[in-house]
Amino acid sequence: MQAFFDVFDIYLLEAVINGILLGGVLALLALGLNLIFGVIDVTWICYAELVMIGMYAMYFMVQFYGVSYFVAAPLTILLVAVLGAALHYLVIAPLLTAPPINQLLATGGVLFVLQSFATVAFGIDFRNLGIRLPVLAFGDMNFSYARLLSFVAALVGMVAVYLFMTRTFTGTAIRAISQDRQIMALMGVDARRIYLITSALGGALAGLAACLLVLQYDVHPFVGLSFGPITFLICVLGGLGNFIGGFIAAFVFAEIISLGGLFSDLEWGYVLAFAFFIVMMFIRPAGLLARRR
Amino acid sequence: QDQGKEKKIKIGVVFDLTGPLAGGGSELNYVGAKIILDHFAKSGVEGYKVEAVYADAQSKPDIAINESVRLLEQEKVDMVLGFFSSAQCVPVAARVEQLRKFMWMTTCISSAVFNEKGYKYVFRPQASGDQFGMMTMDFIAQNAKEKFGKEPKDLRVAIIHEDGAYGVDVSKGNEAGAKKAGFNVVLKEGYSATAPDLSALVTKLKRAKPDVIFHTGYNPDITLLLRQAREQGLKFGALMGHGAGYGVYEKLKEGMGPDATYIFNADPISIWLANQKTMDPKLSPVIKMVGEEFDRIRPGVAIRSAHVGIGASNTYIFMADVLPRAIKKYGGVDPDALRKAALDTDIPEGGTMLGFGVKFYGEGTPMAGQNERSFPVVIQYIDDKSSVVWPKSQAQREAVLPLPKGTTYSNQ
Amino acid sequence: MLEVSGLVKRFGGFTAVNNVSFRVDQGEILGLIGPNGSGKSTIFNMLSGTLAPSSGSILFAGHEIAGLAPHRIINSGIGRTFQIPRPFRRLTIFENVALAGFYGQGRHSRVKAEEAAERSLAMVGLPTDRHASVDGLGAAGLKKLELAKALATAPKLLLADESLGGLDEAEMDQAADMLRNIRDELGITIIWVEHIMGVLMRVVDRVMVLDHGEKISEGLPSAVAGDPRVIEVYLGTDAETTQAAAAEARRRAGGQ
Amino acid sequence: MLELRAVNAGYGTFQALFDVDLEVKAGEAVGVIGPNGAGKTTLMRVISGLIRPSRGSIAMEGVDLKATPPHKIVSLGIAHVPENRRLFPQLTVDDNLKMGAFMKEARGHYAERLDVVFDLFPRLKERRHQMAGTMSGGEQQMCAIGRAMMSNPKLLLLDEPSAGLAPVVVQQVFELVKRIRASGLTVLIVEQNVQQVLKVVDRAYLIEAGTIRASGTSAEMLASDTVKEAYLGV
Amino acid sequence: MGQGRLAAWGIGLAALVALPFVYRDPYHLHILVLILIWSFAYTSWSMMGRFGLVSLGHGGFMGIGAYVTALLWNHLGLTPWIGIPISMVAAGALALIVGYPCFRFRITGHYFVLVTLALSGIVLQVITATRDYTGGSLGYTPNRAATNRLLALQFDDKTTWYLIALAVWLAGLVVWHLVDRSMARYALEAISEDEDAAAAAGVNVTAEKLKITLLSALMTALAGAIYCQYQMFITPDTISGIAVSLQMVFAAIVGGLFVSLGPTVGAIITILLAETLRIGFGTKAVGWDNLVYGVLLVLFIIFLPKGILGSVLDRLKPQRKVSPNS
Ligand SMILES: Nc1ncnc2c1ncn2[C@@H]1O[C@H](COP(=O)(O)OP(=O)(O)OP(=O)(O)O)[C@@H](O)[C@H]1O
Ligand SMILES: Nc1ncnc2c1ncn2[C@@H]1O[C@H](COP(=O)(O)OP(=O)(O)OP(=O)(O)O)[C@@H](O)[C@H]1O
Ligand SMILES: [Mg+2]
Ligand SMILES: [Mg+2]
Repeated sequence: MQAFFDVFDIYLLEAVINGILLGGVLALLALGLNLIFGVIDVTWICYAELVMIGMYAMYFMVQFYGVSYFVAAPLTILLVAVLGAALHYLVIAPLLTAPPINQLLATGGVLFVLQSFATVAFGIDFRNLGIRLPVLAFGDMNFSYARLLSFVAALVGMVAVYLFMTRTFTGTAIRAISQDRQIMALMGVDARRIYLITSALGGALAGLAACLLVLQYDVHPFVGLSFGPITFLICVLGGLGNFIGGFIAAFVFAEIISLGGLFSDLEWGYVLAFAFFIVMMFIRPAGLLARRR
Repeated sequence: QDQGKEKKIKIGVVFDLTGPLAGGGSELNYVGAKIILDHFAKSGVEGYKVEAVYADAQSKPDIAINESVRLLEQEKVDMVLGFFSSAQCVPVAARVEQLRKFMWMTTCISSAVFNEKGYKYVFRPQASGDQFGMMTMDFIAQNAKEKFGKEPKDLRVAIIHEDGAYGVDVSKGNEAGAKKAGFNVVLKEGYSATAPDLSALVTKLKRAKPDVIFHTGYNPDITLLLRQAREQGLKFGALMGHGAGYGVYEKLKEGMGPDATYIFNADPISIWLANQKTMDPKLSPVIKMVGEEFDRIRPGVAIRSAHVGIGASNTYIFMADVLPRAIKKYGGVDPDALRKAALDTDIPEGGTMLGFGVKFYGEGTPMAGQNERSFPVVIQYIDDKSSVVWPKSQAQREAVLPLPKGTTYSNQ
Repeated sequence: MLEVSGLVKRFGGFTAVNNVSFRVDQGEILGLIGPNGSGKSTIFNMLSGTLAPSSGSILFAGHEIAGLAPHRIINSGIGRTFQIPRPFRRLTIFENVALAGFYGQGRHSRVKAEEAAERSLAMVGLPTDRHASVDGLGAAGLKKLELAKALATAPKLLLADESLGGLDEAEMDQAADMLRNIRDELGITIIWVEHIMGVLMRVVDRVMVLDHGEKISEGLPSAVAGDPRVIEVYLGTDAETTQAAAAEARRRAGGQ
Repeated sequence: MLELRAVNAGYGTFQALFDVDLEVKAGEAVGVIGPNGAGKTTLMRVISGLIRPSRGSIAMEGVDLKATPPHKIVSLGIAHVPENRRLFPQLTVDDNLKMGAFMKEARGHYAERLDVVFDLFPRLKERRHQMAGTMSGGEQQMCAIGRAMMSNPKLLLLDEPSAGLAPVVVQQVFELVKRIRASGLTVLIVEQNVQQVLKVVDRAYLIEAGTIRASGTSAEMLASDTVKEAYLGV
Repeated sequence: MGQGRLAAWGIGLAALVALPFVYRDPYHLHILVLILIWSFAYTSWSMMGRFGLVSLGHGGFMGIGAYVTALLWNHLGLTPWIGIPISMVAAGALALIVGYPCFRFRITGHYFVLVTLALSGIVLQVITATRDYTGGSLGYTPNRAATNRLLALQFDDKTTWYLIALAVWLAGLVVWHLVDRSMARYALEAISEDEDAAAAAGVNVTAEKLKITLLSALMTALAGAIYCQYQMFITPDTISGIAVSLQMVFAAIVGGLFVSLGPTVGAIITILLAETLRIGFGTKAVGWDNLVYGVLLVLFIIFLPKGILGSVLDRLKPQRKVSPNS
């Protein structure tokens, strides 16, 4: 019994809150992917690698050329947006009519390319932005500003994207395009343009994630591997294309990882999270928020 | 047949030049080894030409196996040398032994490589992982009373490690050392070096309130852990690192800024820090040469990483001691000649650039192939310099322990 | 042979089929009509197991089949077509039908399945050539393929959902004759959903009308065609042509 | 208003239309009839730009459609209700209608057009939040026509609008066609339902195996032997 | 199969069996053995992959095959001759446990891909977390047999391994052909296009999918076990987990999913390409090999979407009527 109560201490609370903050990071990552994977149904397996390139861009601008963080961030977002558009134009566009698995593979190839490009161009060193944000302390509990920032960015981003997708004509077209590409022209929609806009937007969100991630993580060519798979799971757990669902799913995942890790080895946190994902797929295949099927 | 005409030793060298381990120190080892091999290639050894064939293990054990097999069977090298990661050493050693070829490990430290395996052709001058772990524990044990003012049984220690061969091995040494010293181990946990979040581990550490944290990791997990530790307000008295990521001060500094000061690290000594007075005087010019070459290859590095020296020194032992003897005394560079020459090695303390001596455990002992005279030292980073603080014989200055008041992690 | 009672299907808060009961006798052709969205396809989906009913019972040849897995229902002798044809494009026409012949009859013998396929294809007038690809089929061809697949499962009861949609008039008449032949020659009982009254009324023995998921009328074609409620919600100004078709059919039936 | 001259078109190596000439004048309702696989749908697709003619010319009010990118053709006032409706099944009725008003020109009138469409199809207003894919066939057809009406077109292309609809709704659809053209809209309609369609159109073309076999006023067509022949499959 | 083709197969086979007795370069044989084992693994994957059941969980099955066999041998001294079947049963059981609800609840497409991805994630993490038994990320080595090599299924001789791998690979092809010519293939093709319609044709969708998944998982586990016995060393990263699963998908698709030898061609191409590039670039241009590999992969998939073998065969065969999708 004593052991049981030992668990309910201030640290548990801290772990819960840290889970929420990690959730912010994951939610931010999932946001752009949800747009690409969830809405227009294009598989960018290399999504986390785009984030990695964005992190390098931040690193070089801030650390190497002394650009201010706030100038570098929009430039990075722009850069990754262009990268996203290019990825679509060069790799996805020729494969739009091919089976989805081919998209997965082609972008898997891009994943290799980006990783080894980073290795070749930037070397294998771990790089660090060197910006040390202050820490928020409440008595014994401490929270990272960088994570709070990601949390806020994820929240604002989620609301903005949600409104964009539901309220604007372009947003509606983005949702429509995965369902019937051929007749988009009958609606007066230039399908190519919609794809490019969406890809650039997805890229921009990856860039945004990069700007905030770089405050918390070292950049190295393989940093994408730590986040890639989990980001995909979150999109699905929340319901493909469901931004609010994705947001919530990120937190659920993060809590499981955080609390699981507190009570046992860190890996069991992941095992739990993955198992939870599988079980949820059976219970709520259309996502956490889906009402019925 | 025509190999007989030209006397030549062909050495296959395997390190990780890409992948996560490359940045973790493997590449620096490669540079060190290459400097020495290039040096000997100029003059040759006892009339033998020296030719090195390099391969990249890409931080993957399977590739390391493949490359070793390829070098031995396709490139027809006479031996393989190098290997940074213990996860590669273990299977490659088994393979090489099976092929009855000669292997000289410069860097990897896992004791699992030799443990009860009874290898005949595999040798390692480097200290083994548990020695690293014991060393730091011993250091704290000897200083607990004086610096912390606590009895050993009241000293709270936490052992955390990445869960690869390397971390596991060191942590075993830590554990054994803690037991011997009678410390109160409040937490022992492994984690995967690629985990994207370590805040749960930090929270556990906070709850455990350790006086000393014994950590084994690569980068970037070290930076991640320490950054999250700072953000979550983890406090402790001292942080003991054990080589790998902790051996690369540049990275620590980049990731943690001023907080990198006062971190301890157990590693073979950096050859440029080793006490040259007690060292064989022949080695001084070699150390100087390696330093100059390194500066030429990597200009502008504040602290020459100990990894370069490890690669260089352990390669040097083979090239300068074992190889000449094999040729002169045992008539060639075939595996058996090399093996006999290696078993004959008897270098006293101070006879290598890393300060330790070399004598291999012989056949029939549980650690056959391991250097029984190697030991790591404990250094401390202070003001962008690293100084040996332990063992006493090598110490260059008094350790700063515990963390001074006012520093980020200080629990004073 | 089929006895349905109190069948209900809800989608969330919306009731697509509300407490519908009816029976179909051996060898009968029952016409199922009703406005769009009145629940006809939904009833078919429940009869064939594609959807599980929210409540109600379906007795087929004396056995309760409500909620059974579709393959079990098909194996017990109910075959269906889909309103919008769903061919398997990666298989040839012959393989499409042979597949149904094999699995629809309890996976007994491949030879028997292929024979069934040949028979069914001939019956609906599709080529029995083994290599013909589905891609070559037009709208009419696809409808025929649907029917051939259903027939190959050797059904006792056939559920035909809008077999005429998208056909031209000549083909409609052909298709209607085909359905009648199926009943006459193979003795298969049929429930037929169709909006083309002129053709439907000539073939069916009895008609059931749905509206908003409820049964609003049932009976002989001529009677139903005269039902004011049916005229209001479904037939509109078509009522007269429908009536005429029903009358003509009765006259012909009587004359035989 | 719309003029096709010697249009040839097809799919890959397969040619579906051979030298088709066709004309629709402003305010007219024109029907295209013909057996399955004759090329009616192909004709509609060529006009709305979904496939490009291999030869021949198409002009809408003097603008060369061959030189206009497909998504710009809607802006010229051509709205196409495709065969089998082709709704966006996972979007709500509302969103489907919104897609119909995607063009810059139409966005400003979105609210007005929505009223017009809901007036025509009150059922759509009831179901505006339902996923289009879960609606019944007839409801979907309404939604498809409504979607096309959202762009405030001058010329409406209808490809078998009555297929799969209940008789009352079929009548409504044809009523609607009448009303649409009464409001000054031009209509080109493909139908299998020859009897009905000839009641609402002014003129019709009979197309068979990719060529125009006959054309004339509704009355002429009803009386034509060629038409009877085509449908009796002689 | 025609007389000519039968003869061609026979001659090819005889040549393959004779190869190690004629050509003895150990490194090349080593690469050949690896190619054969991976070919078998890729073939196993494509058993279900070709029917649209894209699994990223096969790394998990392979890992179970390897680890269970090795653990049984090291801890209980159970010979791989019994250990391998047990490990296959374990993988099969896992496939059923995850597959049944997946198919029952209609988890398809992306959802299926990600559920299986999570599965291989779980297997990987469990192997890592139970490091006291499995060695964790460090990897694991089966104990060397002191006496009876055959009993331990450990051979130092490359020729023996080559023949074992060849036999296993052939068995894989035979199974592939049996499935290809069975009625089950029709059912699975149908299911992959439209489950409702397949069910309406009388197909027990869940059962058919389960059967092929089970078969594929069993074969993959066997591949894992054989790989372990040959390499005598396994780590979670190289034999299990997401990377391995992706590698299977890559190779199978690059080679061609819908032809029996496609996955084999995929294995040959990817392994040879990786080896050649790595050796070609060596330590001179670090990282470039993967860069080129990635670019080639992208180009292959864009320009040869049916896979290399698939596309080549397509070009050789007289075309049957194709029509662009509308
Ligand atoms: N999966 C579903 N989710 C929600 N509503 C549904 C679903 N399937 C059908 N419905 C609704 O149930 C009602 C009945 O549909 P059903 O398809 O049975 O009509 P129907 O009588 O076949 O019409 P039609 O003649 O147009 O084919 C419709 O209003 C439809 O929108
Ligand atoms: N996407 C396509 N690819 C290849 N051939 C096609 C395609 N679409 C139609 N066809 C062929 O073109 C010819 C004309 O088809 P189309 O769809 O225009 O006929 P239709 O008159 O509309 O017939 P229906 O009354 O059945 O709708 C047919 O032979 C058809 O098989
Ligand atoms: Mg229906
Ligand atoms: Mg048509």
